[in-house]
Amino acid sequence: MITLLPLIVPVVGAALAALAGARRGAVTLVALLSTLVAFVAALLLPGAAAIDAPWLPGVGVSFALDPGGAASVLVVVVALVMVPTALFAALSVEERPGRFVAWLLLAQAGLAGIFMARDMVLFYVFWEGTLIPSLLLLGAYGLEKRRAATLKYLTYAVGGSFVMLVSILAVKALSGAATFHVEDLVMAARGLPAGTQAWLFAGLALGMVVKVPLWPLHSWLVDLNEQNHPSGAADVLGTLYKVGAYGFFAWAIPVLPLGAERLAPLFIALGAFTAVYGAVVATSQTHLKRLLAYASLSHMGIVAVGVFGLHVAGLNGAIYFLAAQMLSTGGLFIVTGMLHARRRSFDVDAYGGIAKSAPALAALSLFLVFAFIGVPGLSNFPGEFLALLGAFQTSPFAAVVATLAVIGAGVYGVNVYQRLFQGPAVAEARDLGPVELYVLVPFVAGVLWLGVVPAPQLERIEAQSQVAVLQLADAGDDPRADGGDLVPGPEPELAIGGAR
Amino acid sequence: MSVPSEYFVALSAVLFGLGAVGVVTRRSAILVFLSIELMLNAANLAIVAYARQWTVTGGGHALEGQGAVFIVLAVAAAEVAVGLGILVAIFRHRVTTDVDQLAEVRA
Amino acid sequence: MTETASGAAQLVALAPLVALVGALVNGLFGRGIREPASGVIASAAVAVGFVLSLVAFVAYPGEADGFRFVFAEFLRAGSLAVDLGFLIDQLSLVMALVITGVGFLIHVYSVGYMRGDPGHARYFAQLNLFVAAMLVLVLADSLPLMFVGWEGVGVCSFLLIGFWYQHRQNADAARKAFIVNRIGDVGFLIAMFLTFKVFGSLDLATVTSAAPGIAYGAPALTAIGLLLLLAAAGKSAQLPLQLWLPDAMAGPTPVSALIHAATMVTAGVYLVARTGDVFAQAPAAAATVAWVGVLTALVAAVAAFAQTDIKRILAYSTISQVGFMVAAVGAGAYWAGIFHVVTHAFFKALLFLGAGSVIHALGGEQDVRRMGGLGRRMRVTGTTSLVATLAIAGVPLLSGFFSKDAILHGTLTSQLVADAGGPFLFALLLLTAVLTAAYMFRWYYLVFAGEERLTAEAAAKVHESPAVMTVPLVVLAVGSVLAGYLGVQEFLGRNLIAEWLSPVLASVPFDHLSVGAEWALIVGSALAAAVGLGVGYWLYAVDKGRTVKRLEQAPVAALARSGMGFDAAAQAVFVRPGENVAEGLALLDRDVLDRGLAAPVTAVPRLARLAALWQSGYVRLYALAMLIGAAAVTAVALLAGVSR
Amino acid sequence: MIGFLIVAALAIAGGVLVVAARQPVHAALALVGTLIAVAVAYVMLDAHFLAAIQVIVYAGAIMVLFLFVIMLLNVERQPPAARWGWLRPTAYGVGLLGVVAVAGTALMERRPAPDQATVDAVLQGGSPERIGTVLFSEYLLAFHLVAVLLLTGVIAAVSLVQRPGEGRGAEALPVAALAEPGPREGEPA
Amino acid sequence: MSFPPALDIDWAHLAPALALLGTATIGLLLALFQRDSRLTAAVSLLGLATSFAFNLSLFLGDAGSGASFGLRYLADVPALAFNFVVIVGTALAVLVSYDQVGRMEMDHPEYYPLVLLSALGAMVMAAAGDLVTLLLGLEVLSLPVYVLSAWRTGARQSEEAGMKYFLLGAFGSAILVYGAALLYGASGSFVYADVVAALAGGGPLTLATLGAALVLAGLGFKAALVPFHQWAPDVYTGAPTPVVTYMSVVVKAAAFAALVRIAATVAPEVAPWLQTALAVSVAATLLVGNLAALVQRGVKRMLAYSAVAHAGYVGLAVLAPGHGGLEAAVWYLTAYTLMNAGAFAVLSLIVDRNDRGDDVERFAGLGQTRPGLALALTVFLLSLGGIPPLAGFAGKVMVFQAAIEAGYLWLALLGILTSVVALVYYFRVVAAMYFRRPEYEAPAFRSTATDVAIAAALAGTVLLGVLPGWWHDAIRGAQTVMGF
Repeated sequence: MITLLPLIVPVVGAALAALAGARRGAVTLVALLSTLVAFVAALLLPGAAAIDAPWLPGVGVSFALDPGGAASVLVVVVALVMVPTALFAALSVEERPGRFVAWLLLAQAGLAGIFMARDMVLFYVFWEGTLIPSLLLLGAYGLEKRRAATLKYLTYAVGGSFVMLVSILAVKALSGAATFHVEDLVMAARGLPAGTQAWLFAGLALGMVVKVPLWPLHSWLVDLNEQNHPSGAADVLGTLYKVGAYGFFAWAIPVLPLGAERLAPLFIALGAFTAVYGAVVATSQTHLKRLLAYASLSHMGIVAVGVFGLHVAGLNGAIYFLAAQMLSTGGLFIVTGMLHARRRSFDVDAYGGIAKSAPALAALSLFLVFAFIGVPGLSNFPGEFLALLGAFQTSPFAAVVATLAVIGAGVYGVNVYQRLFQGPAVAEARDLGPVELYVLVPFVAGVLWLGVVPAPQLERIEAQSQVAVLQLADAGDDPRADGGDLVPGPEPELAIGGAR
Repeated sequence: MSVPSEYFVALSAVLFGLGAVGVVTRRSAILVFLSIELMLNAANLAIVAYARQWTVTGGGHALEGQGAVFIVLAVAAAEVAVGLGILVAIFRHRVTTDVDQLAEVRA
Repeated sequence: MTETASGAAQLVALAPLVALVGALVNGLFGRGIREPASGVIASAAVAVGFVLSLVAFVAYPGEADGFRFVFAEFLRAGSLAVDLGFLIDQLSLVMALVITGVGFLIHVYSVGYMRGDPGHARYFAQLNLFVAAMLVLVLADSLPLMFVGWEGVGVCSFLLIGFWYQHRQNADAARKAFIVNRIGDVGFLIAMFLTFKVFGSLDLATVTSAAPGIAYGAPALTAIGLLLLLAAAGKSAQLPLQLWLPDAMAGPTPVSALIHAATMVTAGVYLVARTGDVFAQAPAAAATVAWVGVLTALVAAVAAFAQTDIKRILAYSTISQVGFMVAAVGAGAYWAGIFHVVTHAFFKALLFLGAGSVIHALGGEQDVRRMGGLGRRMRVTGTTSLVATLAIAGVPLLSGFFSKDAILHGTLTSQLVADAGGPFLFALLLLTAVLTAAYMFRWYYLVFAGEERLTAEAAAKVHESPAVMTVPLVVLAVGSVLAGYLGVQEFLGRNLIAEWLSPVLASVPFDHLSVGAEWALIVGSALAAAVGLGVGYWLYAVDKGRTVKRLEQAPVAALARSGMGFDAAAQAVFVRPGENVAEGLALLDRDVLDRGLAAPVTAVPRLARLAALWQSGYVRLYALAMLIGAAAVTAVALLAGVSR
Repeated sequence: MIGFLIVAALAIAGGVLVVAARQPVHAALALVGTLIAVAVAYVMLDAHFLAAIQVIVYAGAIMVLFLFVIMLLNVERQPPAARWGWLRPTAYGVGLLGVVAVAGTALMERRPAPDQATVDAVLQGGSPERIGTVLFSEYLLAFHLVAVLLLTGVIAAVSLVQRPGEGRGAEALPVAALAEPGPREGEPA
Repeated sequence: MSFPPALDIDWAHLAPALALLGTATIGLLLALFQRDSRLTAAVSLLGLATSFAFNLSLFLGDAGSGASFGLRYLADVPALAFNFVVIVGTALAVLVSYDQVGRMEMDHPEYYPLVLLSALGAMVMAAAGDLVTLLLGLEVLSLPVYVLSAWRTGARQSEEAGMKYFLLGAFGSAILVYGAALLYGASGSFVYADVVAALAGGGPLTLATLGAALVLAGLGFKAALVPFHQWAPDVYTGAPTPVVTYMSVVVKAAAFAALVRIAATVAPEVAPWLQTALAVSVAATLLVGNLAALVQRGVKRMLAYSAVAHAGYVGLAVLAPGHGGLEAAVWYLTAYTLMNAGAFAVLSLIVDRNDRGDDVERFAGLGQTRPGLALALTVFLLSLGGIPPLAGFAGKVMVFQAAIEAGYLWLALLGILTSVVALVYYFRVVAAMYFRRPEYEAPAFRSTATDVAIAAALAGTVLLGVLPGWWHDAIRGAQTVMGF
């Protein structure tokens, strides 16, 4: 039952929020209560029981949810992020806040489903179902170019995911698996030859790459963030919804290990390139949200590098990074919303030296920026570090390239902070109000939590990444399953290319 | 030695083809319709021809064909009723049976 | 590893926490804390840390090779296990003592220095945070945790350099420091990745104990060494990443003293010493380290001559002195490097604090050309600065002499770098020692001696600093004199520091010098100081700068003023092309990639219009389409039938 | 065989006229001819009852209805094709292709014709009795459905033509239509 | 076969159809005395309910004994399942028509009886076990629809639709009849089971293939498969919206009911290239339907093309009868009926009394002015686009799964790629409703009956989407299908 709560509570909340409509007080109350309840429910997940009920038995689809593994981390983080986000949205969306919050909450339920689903079609259901709220948020509440952005988002997302759907169906059909349950697929797909696996993997990857996102299929993200509602709450959702890497982690790689090995060089290269590309482009941006978009693209590149290193540390780290960046990136998007509320602009040049008039805002922003750029002790570091470390064990070159993004992160992170908050005080801005402070505190708390005590979460993630690792080990029986080889192994790129 | 049934079928094919060509080439709706009647007749001829052929396996198959022809005839009659009805109803407003005038909804 | 080590030694593990608590108190409740309470809280936190370190130091069984204190698990992935754990051993204790000891004095000093600044609480919070991070750095039992402290001190450095952020150049300096440090951090990160690949662990103890088992000169070890060197170069301002340190003087002077002189910039030295076992097996890497150190020392010393800012001179001096240390650890004389860290912490902190005292007295004046003769009006500052100057110059019997001599000795006798030009290392360092004495004389003379060149308003304000500032000066001066006796060369007495550190440091074979040679070395070292001071005296006190004025016209002088042109080169080679690439990529992303990907998508509607065009509206054409469809099927049927 | 050829020639000639005759009435009359020729073919194929039905119902009743409507609506001579010169040859070409294919298939898979004795024995000349038997046994459901179909057809036709308020005679309508030049219902004014 | 054959007459199998026939008759009689067609509508609904009840009892009963009339009427699981689809689709159309026939000035007493007779034809088609019954069902289905398309005499678009539909429909029927003739020639029977038996015994294969091909072409016309589809967009555009509501779902369902039966029985016995030809047709249908829909401005016409496209999706299932395609087709058509009828029901409220004004612009701001309507249409369109967790998604999964298992991976890929296009044009309407401000006055027409239809379709679309399993399980009894 607890397993279902992260799905049910937000849906109920969404219904209530929609009913509350324009009554801001009621909407705020609903937003706060439902997200808090969902958060508490999410905290209880690790002990909850898995669910496996028939759903469409004739086709082999079951309603299978497992709250363990990476889900127990990701769902909790999503629930945590949604508490301040929904609250902030309820307070700062001028028109029809009820509907805005309702869509946010619906998406929250969808995200929980994505992470918990253990049936591949069910996974797809949540994956795709979450798209609609985020599309509607963009289209109905965005800025003036929102329709073009929506269309682009739709085309990218659906174009990718529909092909993914065919691949999902084909995996079962070609492997002869009895159902779409992950266990069945993993067992049955082992019999598929590497070539078939590679094609199927490529099909899955098309959908997932779009939502990682990786270069060159990333431009929807930039437009999405630029055109979303200025509060930034919708961008937080956009951040949470970058679930492509999770798709690779939980589905594509364990189910199609040979395909993964064959295509890993391509995707790890794309990931490394994306990491550097995003960081470099971010340094030249003056639009706050575009900057964050590119910067977060860079993060996703590192996540992809971690995943496609196909090493246990990299897989753990990538997923941890995925969870962690939800907090830092989400928090920064909320900060942009707060800035916009003060000076009605996302242009960096409209600001300057406002640390003097708004010291608390400056301090918390700086904190989040440091978390964002991966300063150790804060949320992003453990994931980033492990992702790169893991990838390095198998693909040193890609990992080294991706690591260079760390420099770019330093540049854009510090740059944007200084241009906003430091220098001569050319602009005034009021400091954080009490509610705004409460909105940012969960982000800060989360950033510290994930930054200082990552081990429990990492262990839970590893429980799931072991599936992938075991499959990879069986498929390729090379020492990648465990990083503890003392002697440098054979040239890893060759090992990947030489998958049988 | 009687004429092979297939010769009749070939004749029916020719008639059917003529009917089909008529559907495409005739502009008056009523003539289009006439061509369709020709096609139905061709089909009937084929059935009758094969009905004789299927006497080789006994009565069931052969008579099944001739019965079917009877039914197709009825179908043709019903179609005529409805078709001419539509034709007349439309002619009231259009004063033409030119099917090329029926192209306002397109693309 | 003695797990049952004395409980008291573990107390040092609490030191970072205490500092962190201090930082939190000032940081969260800063608005409610007045002066000098903020400074007192911060100083007390560091004082407690010092006491804890001292207790631990005293309680530590000297023969032990360290033990761990684990708070919690940190990172877990596969076979990788990193704890939030401290490695308490001889080396980390020495470093902790220096950090908390010198740190405490600088905190106290800051109470006076920062009086009246509206951001005092923020200042002390950040300073405490720095101490905490620095302690984590030196106490960490694994490379990742060390990296936590490593980046932590970088962040604090960034915050404190840009403390007065409303001035654009301060903020710029902070950014520069951060970004250049990040380049070094990349080296650190990749070094860790490689370390894990080679050793299967990131535990310092595991790595250092496993390193000797790996083939001497293995490429992987060399690579790790070079990457660690990159990290060290970033943090310790070594070539070619030294360019951030002079700019970092934009921060408050006590910050320069603590972070950019006494502690943080020596982290690189600590890192190399800590991983000495790797370098001991990787002679190429070790030699590179040594050469980087030597060249840095030389280049920075030259640059120091041309500076006119009281703090920038010291900054280049710091770079140069850290170069000495790096050369030492590169040559395998780890204890000598650490020894110099300790002595340098005293006299360089003292120099900076003295400079701060002067700046404070002059109301913010930093140009040595508008100083002079201040020693007469600021007796304590002048005297203590003189002690420090003599110490850094390497005048015998003062601390700098001993540590510098140890370094020279080490580079000359190390077998690790003998094949890589060991004697040249020695010679260049000796030359640098001469230069050091000379430019330090210049510094002292221009500020404290000679004629007064003060502006009128500055002259009116000049006063000796309050006791809260001068007492730390005196204490540091005492340290600057005495610290050297910890490391007296063995043939003269007990080398306390070398003995203390020997259980934890890598052992590198050294040539054994005869007593005569030892003496010759000592004399040479002393002579270097003497020559340097003499040259300085002649140039500035006797010649009254006339020769210097002529020399200033030479191109090399301009080069030296600009820090040997590294800044311009970096601008031209990295910064501006980088910016252009970023702009270009952004344009490409928006205008080319985006449109290019959109092209096939926008082609779809065109195709669609074609599909709709077929829908002509004409019944006869529809019928024709049907006919064609049916006829095609029949034709296929016939063909298939015939071919069968 | 000669009989078949004559019948075939007549039927095809009628068919060609249906497709090609300028005058709609001529086309309809040509179809009558074809229908009668087909009826003769039915006789040759031992389907006497069907031949009778063909002549009486089809050539008689249905074609009369057609002719009546053609007269009623005063369908004009088909004007020469103003456009789509390619349409006619294409249609003929495609039609020919289909004819060749179907006829070819039929002839290719030709089976020997049953001897007349068998045919007579089984079909008994396609007598009404035999047809009736099959209609009320095998085609019982179909026979009922034919009833439903005819009912449906009648209702459908009547409902469209005979509407309250529009009950004027068809011949009066052209005038009415011409007297109504304004925008028609359903078009934006 | 002995002659005359022993007949296994079971009128009970015809009960659902007979209920419709009876209701139609009552409706006609009522029309003699009563001018208000609403009463007829109510009676029709009652009749549909009765039919539903009969069908349900048959469905829950022993479906294995569904054959009667010498295998010419097969009241088996798929047929009964299709009956449900027909009944539901017809009921929705009746509800939509309830207020609309008066508003659109097409309130003639024969309207509902004709709809019911047509539905009867659909049921016959679904259950037909031979080509003659099939032809009769087809005609009973079609003749009323031809007339209903032209129902608004005087409205040029409606006239044009009726005439086009009739001419092309008759042409299509003629092709079908000729195909039946050839098939008879090849096998000596019109009954599928006998055809299969004869061909399995080595009949003239090419002739049979040809016959089957022409039969499929004739049915492909009704199902609107390329290249026999061109009538559909024009007729759907021109015919009165309530009528389109009916025919876009029921005619299609009936055509596919017949198609899938032939595909499962006769088609495997003839030359395999026929399957390939069908696949090509399906591929073309997917492409043409979805692409042409993309460039439409009128929502009605867009939905018309989308209906063509959906024929392609069901076509995927028809290609894979042995791999779950049968139940996939039934299921998909169930979902399609609900969502498409729902969409047309909403559309009927938007268009003006002249059945015009369906431009996308008219939908601008509907999310504000008529939020309920907008929400419903959004759900229908997203479901048509295959977005989970709505019915259309589960249907797509089944259909694609069947196609892939039958080896048509390329077709599934093509289908999914065109689905992307589909989603774009569906979403354009959603975008107009929610992302734009109102540009026209909000549509003022309100109808409780239509609202009921919309609500029912909405509930069905969502419920079927969220809980797809029960209905799929119910129709999986198709293994016991007659003649299979």
